[in-house]
Amino acid sequence: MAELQAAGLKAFFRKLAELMVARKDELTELDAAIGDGDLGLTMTKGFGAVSEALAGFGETDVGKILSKAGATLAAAAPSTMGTLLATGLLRAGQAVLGRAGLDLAGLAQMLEAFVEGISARGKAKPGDKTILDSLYPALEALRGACEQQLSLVDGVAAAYQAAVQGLAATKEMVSQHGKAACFGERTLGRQDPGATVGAYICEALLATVQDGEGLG
Amino acid sequence: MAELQAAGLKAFFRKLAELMVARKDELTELDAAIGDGDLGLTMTKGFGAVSEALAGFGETDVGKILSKAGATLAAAAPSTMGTLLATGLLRAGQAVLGRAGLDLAGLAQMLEAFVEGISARGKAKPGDKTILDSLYPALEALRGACEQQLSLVDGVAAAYQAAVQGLAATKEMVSQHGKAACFGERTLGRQDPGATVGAYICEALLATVQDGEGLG
Amino acid sequence: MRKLINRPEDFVDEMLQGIYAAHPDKVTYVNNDLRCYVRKHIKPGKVGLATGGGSGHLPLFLGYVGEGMLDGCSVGGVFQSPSAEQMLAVTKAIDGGSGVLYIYGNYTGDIMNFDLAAELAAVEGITVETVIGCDDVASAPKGREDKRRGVAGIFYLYKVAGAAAEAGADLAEVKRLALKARDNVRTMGVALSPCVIPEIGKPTFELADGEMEIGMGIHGEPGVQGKAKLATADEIVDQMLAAILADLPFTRGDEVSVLINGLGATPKEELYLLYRRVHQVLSAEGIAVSYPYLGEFATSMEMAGASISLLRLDDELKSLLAKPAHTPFFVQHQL
Amino acid sequence: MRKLINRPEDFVDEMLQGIYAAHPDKVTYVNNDLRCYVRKHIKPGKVGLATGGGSGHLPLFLGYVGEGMLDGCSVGGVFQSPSAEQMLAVTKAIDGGSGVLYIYGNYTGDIMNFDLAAELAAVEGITVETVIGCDDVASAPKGREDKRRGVAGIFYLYKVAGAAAEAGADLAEVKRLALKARDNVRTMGVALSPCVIPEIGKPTFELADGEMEIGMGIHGEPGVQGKAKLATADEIVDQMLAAILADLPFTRGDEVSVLINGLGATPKEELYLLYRRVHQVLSAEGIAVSYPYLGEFATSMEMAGASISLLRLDDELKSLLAKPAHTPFFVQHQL
Ligand SMILES: Nc1ncnc2c1ncn2[C@@H]1O[C@H](COP(=O)(O)OP(=O)(O)O)[C@@H](O)[C@H]1O
Ligand SMILES: Nc1ncnc2c1ncn2[C@@H]1O[C@H](COP(=O)(O)OP(=O)(O)O)[C@@H](O)[C@H]1O
Ligand SMILES: [Mg+2]
Ligand SMILES: [Mg+2]
Ligand SMILES: [Mg+2]
Ligand SMILES: [Mg+2]
Repeated sequence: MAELQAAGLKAFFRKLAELMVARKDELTELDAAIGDGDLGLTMTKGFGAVSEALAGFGETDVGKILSKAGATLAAAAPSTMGTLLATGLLRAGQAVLGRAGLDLAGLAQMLEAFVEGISARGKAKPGDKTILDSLYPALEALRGACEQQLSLVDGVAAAYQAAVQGLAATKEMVSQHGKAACFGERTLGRQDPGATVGAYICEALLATVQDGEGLG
Repeated sequence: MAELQAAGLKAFFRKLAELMVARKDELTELDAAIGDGDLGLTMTKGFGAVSEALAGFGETDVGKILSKAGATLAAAAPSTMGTLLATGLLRAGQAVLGRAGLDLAGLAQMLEAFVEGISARGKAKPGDKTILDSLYPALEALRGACEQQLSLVDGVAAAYQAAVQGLAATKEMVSQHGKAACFGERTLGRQDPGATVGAYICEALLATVQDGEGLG
Repeated sequence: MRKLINRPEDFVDEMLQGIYAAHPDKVTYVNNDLRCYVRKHIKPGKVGLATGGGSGHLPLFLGYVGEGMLDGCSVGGVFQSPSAEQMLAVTKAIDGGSGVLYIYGNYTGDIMNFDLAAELAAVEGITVETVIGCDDVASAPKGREDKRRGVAGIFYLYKVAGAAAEAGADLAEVKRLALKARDNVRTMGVALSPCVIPEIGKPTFELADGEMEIGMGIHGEPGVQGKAKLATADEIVDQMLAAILADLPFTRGDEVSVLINGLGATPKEELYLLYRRVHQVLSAEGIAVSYPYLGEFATSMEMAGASISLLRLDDELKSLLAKPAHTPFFVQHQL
Repeated sequence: MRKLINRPEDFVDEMLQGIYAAHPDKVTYVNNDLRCYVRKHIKPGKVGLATGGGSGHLPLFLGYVGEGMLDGCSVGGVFQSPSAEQMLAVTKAIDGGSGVLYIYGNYTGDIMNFDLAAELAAVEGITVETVIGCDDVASAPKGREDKRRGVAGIFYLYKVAGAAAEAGADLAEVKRLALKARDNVRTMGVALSPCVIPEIGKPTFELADGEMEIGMGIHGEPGVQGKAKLATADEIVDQMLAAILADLPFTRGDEVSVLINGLGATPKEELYLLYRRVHQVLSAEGIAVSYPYLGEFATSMEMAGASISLLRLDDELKSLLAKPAHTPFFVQHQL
């Protein structure tokens, strides 16, 4: 079965960095509406730094690559989203330390640690209108795909679909955390900026496995 | 021959105060263009206070009325223009102290002291683009009218005409004093705000003698 | 954008270079990182006091580093948290062996990073305690103080804890006093104009000429009632004070310190005009004012507006507040 | 108008009421006129120092009344001179028997009124001397210093003369030192936005977003070159410093104090960014900086912009500058 290896993981972070640049204004606007408007800035800066740091990082252990990404992100984008994602990446790195590649089950294991890291640091729960609301559905879809023994591409596609649906559902939620919480009921009808980032992560992952680069 | 008496002098200050209110925006704009834009404010405030102070001032000595007007103006409008006019009024009051009325020669004497007070305090000379450029021509016209033995009304009308011409000529001058001096050549083509006030003074005086109120 | 800057992305570091150039005898940086800002001379044995937060609020946060106040500050990008790594570097540099107290504002990004830094400091054997400023009455209802934003009132936490630490109090005692200040301070703000983050280049929210928003936070977070027509200074003070007084509540016989804080573009003239009304209202309520502070204590760059903070005093807080302080941004003689 | 005020016509008096309410132990007024502002405690025998001028420039002018600086200030309407009557009342109140020195800015309205007041004071037997601040390089060419506007650099005159008077110098000596400070200070300003006089309600000149005017005065008087596209902070500093340095001239080996003054809406962040460049340029020119001052010293209400002043120091000026001062608006420990 196909595996995501070091080159693939690096390609993923590169694609994610490009995606953030392409969607910078969208993130800025979403965060300006119910936050402080810096998300476009922090995400492009943060993942730009990650992608750059990984370019010269000759490591084949996917765990170490994830940890490196987390540490770089923590320093480059110490915002709420940056720190949450960094914590998630550090945990994910721990969870898959020593591996040379991740099959669908490995990806699910990694995503689980990633999401748990974010939960632990942020103390939010699904329904609170945060990044968890796109990532949890993605994680569950990925688990389901494993049970159904789908292919890597189909599994990640299912996760991405779930993330997009979860993201859409944030419009019905009221923000409970961070700067958005001050906006209270006024966050109704608006898509959560952090959950949008969660969906982008799945989107970049899907593009990576579809491309097939770095898949062994 | 007709004389301007206490009631007439008070009527003059009342008319002048009304004129300032009517021309407030014009003065503000003129001073905003080559100064700090407060002339409309200071002149309405200053002559409003003078007119109010004189309303309850039961004095028949025209010299004392002028001094009272000067002291009131000094306290109520301590701007360049206010202080210059106040100094002029105090000198004018000294010059005609003890008189019950002013004929054309008396008016000329008063205006001479008024203009000299302004010159002494401000150290400007004709051509410097100041209030002197409307008041000096008015003074000279009044002196000429005395020599020609014109009537009070005709004499003051001649003074007013000269003031208006002097005012128009300020457009060709470059400001040498006060805040306007910083604007240098850029004051060319613009009418001097202070000279405008000088012309208004003559205008109010003409309206007063034409009205005939307080003339004995 | 009406700003005196070079490249927007250099804004924070060039500002820091200016500060280090102007005050080389008072402050410096560690870890080879301009954003790890510390006092030049660390007193051995003294409890270390650290803060940190986004840039764009001067004199908040780094401006309170100095004699009688704080020892170090990690400096973030504009309106962004500094990193846990930077906080850790500052913590290590200012630890005089008696532990370090973190005092910072209640913002998710900062909390996450300071928590991470504290975990890492513990690994290095440094005891860290935390007190989070949450004085903004407008940001959450009474009973949910833990959800409230930290704004200008944090000045009092710095001043009180700083004076105690300077006098030799231990970590537990300094923390107790910082908590006491935190529990007794309340703030309300009003904004009259937005501000512009240099790297964004346009305002992230609009406030038209003639509008105001009472309760707005220092990053443009919304207030309780949304935008409204600009009222008179007296009406605004009355409305803000009513919310503050009811919240603690402050009552007849209380003694308070008042802090009138300009958000950036508001002239001192207007701050004194606000104080005039505050003084009238408090006098009428039978509340005595000691040690009023007026000026810019926590800004949002060029935002127009102001905040009012009240600290309820007792003898202990009062004597700590009165102690001298001397930083590049804040000087106070013994009161 | 984005202002926290009540009725525009009450702006000045309500501001003063706020100041007297906040600092009752330090300042008061005489002649039953809020605008006759004096120190609470007048030292017998000390030379009295008085200033005065229009409102809208806080901390200029009244903010420098206090220990180690001035004794009294007559307060005018916004951008308007106080009256000779008010100046006289202040003069009489602060005369400790050793004469009074007037220090104020070079504006026609003020000069006329102060001259009138000095004539009247002489009648009352009070010796008055006058020193007029005229530091603004942009307002008239070299050789016509007497035509130059007084701006932020007047702070140095107050500080130096105030320290000398506090130390017991006589009137001639205090005047000599004020003149020495005046002769050694030069300033250039840059404006990025207009300001609004409350009673007028709209700006008296326009400066669009993205424009600047180098050399503009603190009432919006024009600069030397008119409006221009907003340049970078470094370019602006280079241009302003070039004019200042050439004017005195300041040369290699000189020691200076630098004052970076915000005009009202300019954040402290930007002032430090300017200082960074000033420090670089002066270092390159071989000019040493002692005692930099950064903050708001002479404002135009909510105008955006800044000014740079340089005072050339000698031992005498330096030691007077270093002396402590303590007013409600300016606090300095011994440097
Ligand atoms: N406690 C939390 N747990 C998980 N996600 C959170 C939490 N608080 C905020 N978020 C997410 O962070 C997003 C905002 O991120 P960011 O712009 O980095 O915040 P800030 O600018 O306040 O630091 C929100 O849209 C939300 O999805
Ligand atoms: N030295 C002077 N002598 C006579 N008139 C003067 C002098 N300086 C200025 N002025 C007049 O004063 C007018 C401006 O008055 P005003 O607005 O009161 O000045 P400011 O606002 O600067 O105090 C100018 O238009 C000019 O006519
Ligand atoms: Mg944000
Ligand atoms: Mg004027
Ligand atoms: Mg942020
Ligand atoms: Mg004026």
